[in-house]
Amino acid sequence: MRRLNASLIAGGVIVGGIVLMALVSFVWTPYDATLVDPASRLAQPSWEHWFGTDKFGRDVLSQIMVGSRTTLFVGVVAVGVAAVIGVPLGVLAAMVRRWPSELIMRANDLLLAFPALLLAIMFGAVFGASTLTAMVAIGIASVPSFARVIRSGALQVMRTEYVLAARAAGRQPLPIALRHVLPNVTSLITVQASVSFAIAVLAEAALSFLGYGTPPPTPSWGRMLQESQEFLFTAPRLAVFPGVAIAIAVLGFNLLGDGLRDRFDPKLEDRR
Amino acid sequence: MPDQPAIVATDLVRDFPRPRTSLLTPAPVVHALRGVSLEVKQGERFGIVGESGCGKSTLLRLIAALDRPTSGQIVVEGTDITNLPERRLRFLRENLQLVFQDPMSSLDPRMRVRDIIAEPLVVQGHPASGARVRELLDAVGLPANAGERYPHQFSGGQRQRISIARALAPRPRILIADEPVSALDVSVRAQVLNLISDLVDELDLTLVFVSHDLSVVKHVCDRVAVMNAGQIVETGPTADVYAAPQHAYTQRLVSAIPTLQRALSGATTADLLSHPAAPSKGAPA
Amino acid sequence: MSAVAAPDDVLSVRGLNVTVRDTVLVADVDLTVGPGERVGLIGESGSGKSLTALSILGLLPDDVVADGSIRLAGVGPDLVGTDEKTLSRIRGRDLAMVFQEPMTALNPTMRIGDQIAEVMLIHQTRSGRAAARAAAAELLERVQLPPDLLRAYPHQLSGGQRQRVVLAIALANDPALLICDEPTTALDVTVQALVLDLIVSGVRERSSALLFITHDLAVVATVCDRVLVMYGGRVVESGPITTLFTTPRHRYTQGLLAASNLEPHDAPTASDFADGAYPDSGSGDVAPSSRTRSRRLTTIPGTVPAAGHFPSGCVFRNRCAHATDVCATTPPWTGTATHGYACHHPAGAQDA
Amino acid sequence: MILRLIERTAVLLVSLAVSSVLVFGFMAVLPGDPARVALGVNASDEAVAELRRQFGLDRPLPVQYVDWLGGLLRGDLGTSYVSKVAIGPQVFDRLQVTLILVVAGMIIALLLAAPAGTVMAARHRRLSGFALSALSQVGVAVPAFLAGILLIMVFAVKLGWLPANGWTPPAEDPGMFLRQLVLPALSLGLVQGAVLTRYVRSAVLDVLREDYLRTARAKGLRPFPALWRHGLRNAAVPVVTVLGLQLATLLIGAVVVERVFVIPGLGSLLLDGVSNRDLLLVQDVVMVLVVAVLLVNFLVDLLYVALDPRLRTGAR
Repeated sequence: MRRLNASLIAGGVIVGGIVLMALVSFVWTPYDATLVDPASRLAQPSWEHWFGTDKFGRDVLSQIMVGSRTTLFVGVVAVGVAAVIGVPLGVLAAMVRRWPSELIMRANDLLLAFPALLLAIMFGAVFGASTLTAMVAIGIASVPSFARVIRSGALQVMRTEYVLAARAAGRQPLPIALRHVLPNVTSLITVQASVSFAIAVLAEAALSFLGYGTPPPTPSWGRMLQESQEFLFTAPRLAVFPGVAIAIAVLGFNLLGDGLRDRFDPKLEDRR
Repeated sequence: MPDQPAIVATDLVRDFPRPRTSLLTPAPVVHALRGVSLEVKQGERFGIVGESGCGKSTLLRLIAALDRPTSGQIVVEGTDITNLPERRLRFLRENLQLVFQDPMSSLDPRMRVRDIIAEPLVVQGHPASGARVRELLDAVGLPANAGERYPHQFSGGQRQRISIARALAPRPRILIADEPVSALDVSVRAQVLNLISDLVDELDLTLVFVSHDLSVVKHVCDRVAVMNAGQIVETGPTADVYAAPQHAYTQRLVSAIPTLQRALSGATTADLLSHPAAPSKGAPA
Repeated sequence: MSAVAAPDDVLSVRGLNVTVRDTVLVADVDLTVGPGERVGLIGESGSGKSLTALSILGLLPDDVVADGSIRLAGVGPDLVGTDEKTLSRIRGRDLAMVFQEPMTALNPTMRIGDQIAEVMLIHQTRSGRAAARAAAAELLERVQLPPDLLRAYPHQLSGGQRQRVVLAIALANDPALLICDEPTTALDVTVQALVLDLIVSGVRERSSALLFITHDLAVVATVCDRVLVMYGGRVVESGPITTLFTTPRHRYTQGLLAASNLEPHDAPTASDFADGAYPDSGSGDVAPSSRTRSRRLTTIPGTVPAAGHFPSGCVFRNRCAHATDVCATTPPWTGTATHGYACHHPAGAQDA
Repeated sequence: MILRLIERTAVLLVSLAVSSVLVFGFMAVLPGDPARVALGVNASDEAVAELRRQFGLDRPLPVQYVDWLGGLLRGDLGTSYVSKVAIGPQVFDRLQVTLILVVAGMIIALLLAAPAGTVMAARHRRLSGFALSALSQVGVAVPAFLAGILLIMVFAVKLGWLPANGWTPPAEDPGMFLRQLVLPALSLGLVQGAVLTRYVRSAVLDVLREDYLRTARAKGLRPFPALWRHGLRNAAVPVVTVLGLQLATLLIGAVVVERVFVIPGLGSLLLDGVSNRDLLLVQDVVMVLVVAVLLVNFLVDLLYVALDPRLRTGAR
């Protein structure tokens, strides 16, 4: 369509690259990511260890590769949770009468007062920190933005004359939601999923950094960063590699979201 | 019963509550309709004319049972639909169909044209055969392969044809057209007006045609109701209402319509504001 | 197109082209407006009439480019290619515009009075804030709005009232030329009547010239002295209102007049079409019964192509029943600068 | 307008009430016994029972809730089950630190975002706009704690200009306070600034497309004055909404930055509470954070009304 959409391509390439890296890590990594090798602690990058090794002598590249699985897994589950709750909520809020809709959105707003980090820490305090609590907490915290975006899109659809025509033909609310509203907000869902994914990656990294995310020994970019902190003066590269990995992943999903938005909404095309 | 009227509305009132603006005064109410009564005969071409906010869209929604009146009664083909639940409105959903104003918003952009046209059939459990869709496409002057395409591949006029095909799918007896040509270019408007006229004749439909443009209504309809501020101020044969409006509002409306004939015989903008007793008064103010 | 503009023309546009990337939206438009003259520009969607207006004002969207020549009396340089600084001194003072959509044309967070006064303060046509405010009140009165609206915000006004405020802003500095782009299309017919009358009396009082853009033939006939018909980015015919609307020469003008004629078919303009010169091929109508025969309108077959998809040569030839091979070449302009047409097979000629 | 104020206040109060129930319910009902949690699995039943009695945990939950809420309203946050110290003073000390950090971060973010976003929008078709836009995308992708680590690496480790971490109260040593504030405030501000820049850009782009801006140009205003006089206030309306949400994010985001820079803020108190299994402390800190977020949203709503006359005066 029209012009080359640079954001979409760049975002797609980055996200595709990360997914590929995660897939490859299942069948091959340079070393076992959890293999402790006291002989080569804090090794400089070299032909044997491209990104060097950490304080236990684990290969940093292998950890980054396996860590991408954690990142993607947490992102997929969190976005899944947010979409599964947020999308129906948003569509419902757009289709019901004024006051139930108002109630849904107020509850939604209230949830905004509990950001992902806070929820995850609360969950961690109560259930103990784990990947699962992190994912669920990030997912729930992402519900409000999903519901909000989908509601405003669904409201627009509900105001169209084709929905009026469908009602005049005798369509019931549920089929209208499924046949007309959902297909016309899919673009919004995709964009929001992409943006939420970026936020989930950030939140997972922050949680692991604090020790409330993925517990050891499963590699995680956020925890790698946290472990690197004591070597900031001696081996700063330990912070650089996972840091860059996080930033690139977030950048990729954000660009993908922007690109998709431009693609779906030609009006906004020149916003880049 | 061939003699029973197609639509009878009695004393329709529809109020919309607005959000409160003050603690001391009660929540304001918009009186969209303030007691509207009308009767549309079988096979008639009935026009409703009025400016924005006069309540004509609200009236249409009530007739199509897409909204409920605050009070009053609507009878369609002898059945009181005023408080019928949706599940008992099947006869209405088959016999009364609508064509809307905005060719951009009236077709679901995610559906193929054939699915759009077949939707009313599918909803009512009729077999939505390809043959019927092709027949409908043909009736509105679109090629058979149009069914495979999506709405954005059509021009405004063609989209209105698709809308009309969808409305005709369940073989309705009443067609309600809400400003069907207002968004179209003049050269395309004539085509769509012809199409509606021809189909109404061919299929023996009752037509309710709503427009802000009295000239168009005059061309299409036998009888017209003029609406203003939620009420019908005047009803009568279109030619009479146009030539000799009785109500002050209708007089103002008729005189405000610029026409080529009047302009070419010397009417100025000042004449649009004067009353129609002397339609071509000549000298500029 | 060898016409020479009269030296005292307020506006003189020569060979205007407007393009976006590789698509030509307006081609070779010539247009003059004399002092105090009211000129109409009519056309359907995609005809390029609004772009022509925006070119004159120098407010085309970013990637849309105009070339040719646009001159305004009393202003030195050609408006095409002039720097923003010079243009901004002309806009709002010598050249003013009323846009189509009154609901969004005013700043929602600024009071009406400030918005009217601003245009006088920018160009320093009133000495100081107080004088500008007093003038704003007076301008409001001229468009029949009460002075207490000065303190109101736009959302408190109806569409018609807002359009009158926009008109007051446009007329504030007594411009030499007022351009109105579909100023009443978004308004109800009774409101339209008032706004049209205010526009006409406004320009008449100031002896300003008016360029009035619309798709509505009846409106243009009521408001203007002279009219240009645009189709597919070109001026296809121009002339005095009465002549052009009673004896159109271009086949498009002829078709447009017939299609918009909702009166019973005894009007003179339609007689040309009664013989079925326009087979209504595109509309696929069912056979008309005797009852509707009187109701049938004459139509132009097909639809207006999207921008950039008009045929080469005569832009109307793919919808024209009279088109022949020669129409593949661009028809030359026949007549004078203010009265003529561009058609190989004009109506009223022998072969019609 | 008064009605709106009353409505907003009512929404605030209901939200506060509901969220207090949520926080209390979540901490009190789900995990089981806070006394057991505080003392650990190996504690004797007698010790647990004693603790329960001491802190009134043997009372019915609604009573405990009302007691807790009443305390909150009086500014009394109760006594820690673990350290047996009053929680209130700690929380308010730490809150001050976090607020200083967040406000400093927000000021940096605003100073960065308002001009950068506007320039990006005004020049979005030129190279300079594109370059700024790309830069802001990268900024958005960097989490605050990573920015913190990078800033430490450059300014503390490599250049040695500023301390790598620590916190000194302003009353004690204003110079040191400022020196230690720079890097954490920057790491919060730069990242939030990048996010905010995107919103400012899109709000200004929206405004640039508005008809009234074309009207302003048609009056004879040149592009920049037109945007300045007619655009900025209108663009501010959507940006203010985001600002509210951002402040909320920033309050929580400060938790991580406090960890990076070893700052004794509310975040580190919360984390300490969690690791010490001090459930009442966690409950209090969470509630204080939620109250702060709700208050910010309330203020944003009022700011809205000040910015947009459509919300002040009813339609005709």
